[in-house]
Parts: sequence; structure tokens; C-alpha cells
Amino acid sequence: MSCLKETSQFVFDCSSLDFIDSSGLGTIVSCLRKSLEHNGDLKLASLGPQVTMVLELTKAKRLFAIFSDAAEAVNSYVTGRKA
Amino acid sequence: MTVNEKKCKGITIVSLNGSLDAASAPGVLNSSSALTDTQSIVIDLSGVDFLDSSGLGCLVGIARKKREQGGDVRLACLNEKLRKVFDITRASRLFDIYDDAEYAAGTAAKK
Amino acid sequence: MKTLIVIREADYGWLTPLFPGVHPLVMPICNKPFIEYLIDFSILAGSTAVRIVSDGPLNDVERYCENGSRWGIDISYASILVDDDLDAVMDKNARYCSEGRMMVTSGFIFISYEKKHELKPFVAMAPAGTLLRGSTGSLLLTGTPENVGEVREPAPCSLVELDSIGSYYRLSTEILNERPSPYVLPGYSNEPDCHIGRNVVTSKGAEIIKPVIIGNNVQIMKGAVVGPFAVIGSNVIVDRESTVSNSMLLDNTYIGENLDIVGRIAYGNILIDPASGVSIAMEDRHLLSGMKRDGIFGLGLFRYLFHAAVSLLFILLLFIPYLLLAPLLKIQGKWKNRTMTFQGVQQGKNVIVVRPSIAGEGVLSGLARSLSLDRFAMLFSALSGRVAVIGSFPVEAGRHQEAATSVLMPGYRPAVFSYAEAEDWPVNAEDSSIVERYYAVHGSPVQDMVLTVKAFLNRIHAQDQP
Amino acid sequence: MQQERQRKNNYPMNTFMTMSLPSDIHYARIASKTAMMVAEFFSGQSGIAEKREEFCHAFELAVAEAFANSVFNAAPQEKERQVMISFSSEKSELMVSVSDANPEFDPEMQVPDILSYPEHGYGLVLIRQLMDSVRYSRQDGMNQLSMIKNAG
Repeated sequence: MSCLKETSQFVFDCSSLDFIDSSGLGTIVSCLRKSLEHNGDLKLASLGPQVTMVLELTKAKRLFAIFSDAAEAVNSYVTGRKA
Repeated sequence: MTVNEKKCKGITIVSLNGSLDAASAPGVLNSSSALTDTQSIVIDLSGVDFLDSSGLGCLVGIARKKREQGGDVRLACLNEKLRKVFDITRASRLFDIYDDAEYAAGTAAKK
Repeated sequence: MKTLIVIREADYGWLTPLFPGVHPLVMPICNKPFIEYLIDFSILAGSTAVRIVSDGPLNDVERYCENGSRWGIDISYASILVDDDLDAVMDKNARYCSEGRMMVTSGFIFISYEKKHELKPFVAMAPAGTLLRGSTGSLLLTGTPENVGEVREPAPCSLVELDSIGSYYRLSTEILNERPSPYVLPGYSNEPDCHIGRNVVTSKGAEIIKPVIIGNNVQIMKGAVVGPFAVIGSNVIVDRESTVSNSMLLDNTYIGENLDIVGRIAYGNILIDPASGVSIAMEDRHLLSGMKRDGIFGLGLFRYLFHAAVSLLFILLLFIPYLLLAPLLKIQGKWKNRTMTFQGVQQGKNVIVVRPSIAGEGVLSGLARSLSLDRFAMLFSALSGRVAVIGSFPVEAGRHQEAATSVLMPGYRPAVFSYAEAEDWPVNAEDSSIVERYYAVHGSPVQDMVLTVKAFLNRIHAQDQP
Repeated sequence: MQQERQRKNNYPMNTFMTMSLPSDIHYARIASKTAMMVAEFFSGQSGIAEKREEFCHAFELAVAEAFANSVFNAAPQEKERQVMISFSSEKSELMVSVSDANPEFDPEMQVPDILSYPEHGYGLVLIRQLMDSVRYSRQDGMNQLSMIKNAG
């Protein structure tokens, strides 16, 4: 994650993500860990049904702030509002 | 394989007896003109104790020729062994199958 | 009275894509196939015979119900065409229907009833006509009533339509919740809301919360929580620290470690959300099955080396007996080399091995069998890494054509000896799969070696028995 | 477990019958009836009761199909050819193999769409559905179709 040098606050827009497996999930979780280490956060937006089910199944859903769309997620960094 | 015929309400019921298999199937068509003409018939299979894929192919051939010429074939009284062959090959999708030959002839006559 | 059960492919079209390979009539509802509820109902209503009629295939149903002797009634089957109406169906079964009173169920419907209300006199007295009707099915009576008397309204039964995965889920939950339950559910039960099947192993620290129904051959591992409201089928493992509540796990499902199954239906590697109908197939099986597909045959390199070493050991051990016995038995005609094709770890990738058969009752053939000389050639396949030295009992290619082996048996890994042989379980694909799966996940190289020796010794022992 | 062991011992792998018939369709009934009787004998020995009839019919029909397949696959001038049928068993499984020296054939043939009224091609479909395991091999100019069904 080279962009970690400039920022540590991320939003992953998942609207075009229609499938995730456990290694994909592992990557996202390690991204989250790195951003948290840099006092940032990684928020997820526009999750499809499959992705939501996998997150719930693996309990990973609890780790992320999840928003219905990307703009809302970006806004939350400014306003500090919770998901 | 023996073949018998009888009329019921104007419809011919052809009863087959014995085993309808690769050896006997070619002879069946010649044994009764009712199997090859254009009239609708009922084939009573209650006396058939063994049916293989050639026998099934023979019944399918009769149905095709009849239907091409405006007639029809109904089948009656399949035992469990025969029903299994029809089920596996999906041939049950091609035939009206009755559990009573005379009743099948009766409803065919009304049509 | 007789019953006619009419079900069409169009009635259950929604189910086929969700549960490929499962006929709706044998689809389990609380671990009991759907058709059994209808049969129970028919018997309670006074039927002595049931005929199942469909425009689709019925062989799966036939395999389960056979001729009905299990229930003490006659069960027969018949085919209809797609566009036959109910009159045509009755015509085609005229002989069966000729004896007067008939009860006809049509469509993919569940009939719920209460045991305490007498169904039989009600059905015997009710006039001909539709008793219950829904948008996708109905229950009707034909012929004159058998008894005269005053018909008590309303009918002591009601109709539940099964038209979506949501309705199937709701029905299962309802049955699980019903108390005292009017339905006889499989499994041992000393409380109405808890049914447990054969060979259910609950590890220390695992928790079961009622209401719950558990099938046969189930392992619930350490720290796992099952229930409330869980229907667990047969041959299921719920691995460490996972929770299953408000959910149904169908037969042959493996729930990996640390997973949350809440309000879901799981079937092999398929996970369904009954509320939305969304169904996902776990392409990487280990989300559900908790294992990785590493190595050439599902083993890591380290484990492979271990297996190769163990097979080398056995080759050295059996080399001399093989040289002595095999030619002798070949001359006697009792030793026949057979080339067998087994399903590999991956679907479609078969493994070809030599697995001779040793016939006869003599001392020599007995000795050869007890020394597992029939597996001798296979040890070389293990040495070259094409099969494992211990793992699953190999499934012959072509055995399970319809369903992928990996779905039927997650963790499948063909081997010289099987874990089932080591643990002295009955060796057949269905019963042994659970123990094989357990070791496929929790086994270690050392344990593999111990179990290989155990399997070998068990085979000697098996021959000693009279 | 004791029972399981006993069953293993009573039925070791055993080739108990081999027969050779002329490659002529009129012998198909002899082949299939024999198969049925072998299945009856075997299922009686292994003590299955409930599905016995189904088990025997499966063998009767599968052997009839395999035999007919063999005969129709032979070139017409090869009438003097033979079809070999052999029965063997292992534990609760009965195996029959049908072999001949005819040209190679495709055992994976699919049944054509039934609604187009196909008159041939159901044979191997039936065999595959009736038996638990079906294997085709071609070796030294011989076709061998091995079929196994579990009586348990």
C-alpha cells in the first residue's frame, strides 16, 4: 500500500465487487490493520449481498465501519459520524 | 413375444406379452397392422415382464409415426420395472400413461 | 381411502437451482424428508395407499419410499404429462381411483395438523370438494363420504405453501418451535424441543442450546455453540469456536473454524440467506470447510515427505512377503491385477492405480490379505505423491457423477489406507466421510503415521476374526 | 464392528462365473436372465431383503443392454464372434463385466433429447443409472464394460 505514505484514511467502494473469498478478505483485513497502525481507518461502502454474507460468516463485519455508499463513508471522516 | 388385439369403444387395444427387447422388438411391428396404421390405439403393457432400450425405442418409433399421421398411442399398465425404464430415460414425457387399458380406450374415443 | 399426491416440476422450479440434485419430495424439513410428512398425514387421515404422481423424474423419491412397507401402506408411482389437468390425472389413474373415496394433494404444499384433533373421522365425514386451497396447491376429496355425521368446522389441518426458500425456512422454524410437536421427528428425544441422532459427539466446551435437532454422525468441536433454533443434518462437523443459530445445516456440511452462521441455510459449500433468497457458492471451499487446497494432492510439502517416508517404510516391510506370496497366488489364479481409476483431489483429475484382488479362503491368500499386499502397488503411488498414504477411502471414478466429490466429501484425498480403517469405522463413502474429514482438518504428520500403522494392524486383525 | 468384519470374511473377492455366448441378439435373453439369477443368488447370500427385486432387475437390464450394445457394435460378418460375461463379487458388491473383440465405442454417449423421439441410444444411459459404478476399458483389441452394484 504505497498510498499509506500520503494518507491513512480509506474508503473501499465495493459496488463493483461481486465476489470475495477468504484470501481477498485477508488482504482487506491486513489493509485495515495497517491503516489503524497509522491512526487511520478503512471503511467499506456499497457492499453487495455476497460480500455482506461472507463478512457476516467470518465475523469480519465487526471490524469495519460499513456505509451504504462511498460519499457517505467519505463524509464520515469529516463529520466523525458513525456508520 | 405374443401380440393380441381387441376393440374397445371403437379403439384398438394391442396387448403385448412377454419380453419386449432387442430380439423381439423388430418382429413386433409386423405382428399387428394396428401398430403401423394411422388410427389411435392403446398399447396394454400389463403382460410385458421385461423391457429394454430397444423395446422402448420400438414404442417411441410407433408413437412418432402415429403422431406424424394424426393418430396417437396411449400406454396402459406399466409395472414397476417398466416404469423405471420410462423414468430413467424420461420417455414418460412422451406418452399418456394410464393404469387401465379400457379406461384409456374410453377417453381416447371421446376425444 | 386412498391418497393421490400430485406434484409438478413447475411447482418446485424455485428449489432446483438452490439445491441442485435434491428432489423436493425428499428435501429435509427438520431432518425428515418432506414426503414423509405427507405420508404421515395420509395415514392419519385414514389412507391405506398412496400414489405419487409427477411429470418429472421420481426415482429419488422411489429410492427413499420404496413400496411403502416401512409405513405399512402401499406406495406406487405414476407419470403424467406437463399439461395434464387434475381430471386427466384422475383419468390416467382410473383403476387406482375407482374404489370410491380419494384424497388428492396437488402442488408443493405442506399440510400441518395437530395430533390431538381427530383427522380420520373428519375426512371420512367431509363432503367431496376442496378442503384447503392456496395459490400454488390444494387438498381435495372426491367420492361420497364414508361416514355420515356432522362435520366439525374448520378443518383440523391447514395448508402451508412451499413457494420460496423463505417459506421453507419459516416452516422448519415453526416445526422446531411447535410444542408439543404433532410431528414425529427423527432422533432420540426426551424433551419435545431437542432431538439428537446417532453418533453425535460433543467436545468439551461445546454448547448446545435448545430448541435443536441434530442428525447422525455429527461432531461439535470445542467452543462451538449450536442453537438456539438449529437444525443440523447428518454427517456434519461444526468446528472450533463457530456458532450456528437460527440456521439449518443440511447433510454433509462442514462448518470451518470461527464462523458465524446466523439465520442461514448451508448445504455443502452453498450458503443461502432465506430472507433475501441470495445464495452463494463458496468457491474457496475453506470458508465453510476450513481447509486449504495446498500441495499436489491436498497435502503440504512437509506432510507429503512424511507420507512418502511412511510408504517407503511399508514398501521395505512388505517387499519380501510380496515377492514370496504374489507369484504363488498368481499361479493359483487367486491374484488378479486390476487397474482402477479413482477420483483425484480435484474434480475431473483421476488417479490410476493398480489394486489387485486376492480371492480364495486358503492360508496363503488369507496371509496376503492380512498383510495388505493388495495395497502394495499403491504404496508406490504414495511414494510418488499421486495418492496419500493415509486419507480417504478412494472413490472410484464415475461413482458420483452428478455431484462433485469435493461438495459431497470436502477434504477428500484418496489414499492407500483410510482413516476409517484406522478408526475401525465401517468403510463406505457415506459413513466414513465424517471421520476422514475430521482428520483431513485436524491431522498432523505424526498422527498420520500412527494412524497408518493402526490401519495396517486393523486389517491384519480383521482377517483373524472367524 | 464384529458384524462388519464377519461380512468382510464371508465374501472375499471372487470370480465365480464366466460365460461365453455367440454374438447374436437372440442370446441376449440368456445373458440377461442368467445375470438376474446370479444377482438373486448373490443377494440371497448377502441377506438383503428389501431392495432385492430392484437389485436383480438392475442386473438383468444392465446385462441385456451391454450384450445388445456388444452385438450391434460388431461388424455384421463377424457373427461367429463371442461375447464374454463374467461375474465376481467383493464384500456386498456384485460386479459383471461384458467383453468382446469388437471395434472401440464411446461409453460417454449422451441420450438425445427425448422430445425428438430418438429410437436408439438409451442403453448406456440406463446402465449408468442402474449401476453404482460403470467402467469402460479398451485393452489388446478388447472392449470391456465393467459394472458394479452394491447389494447393501
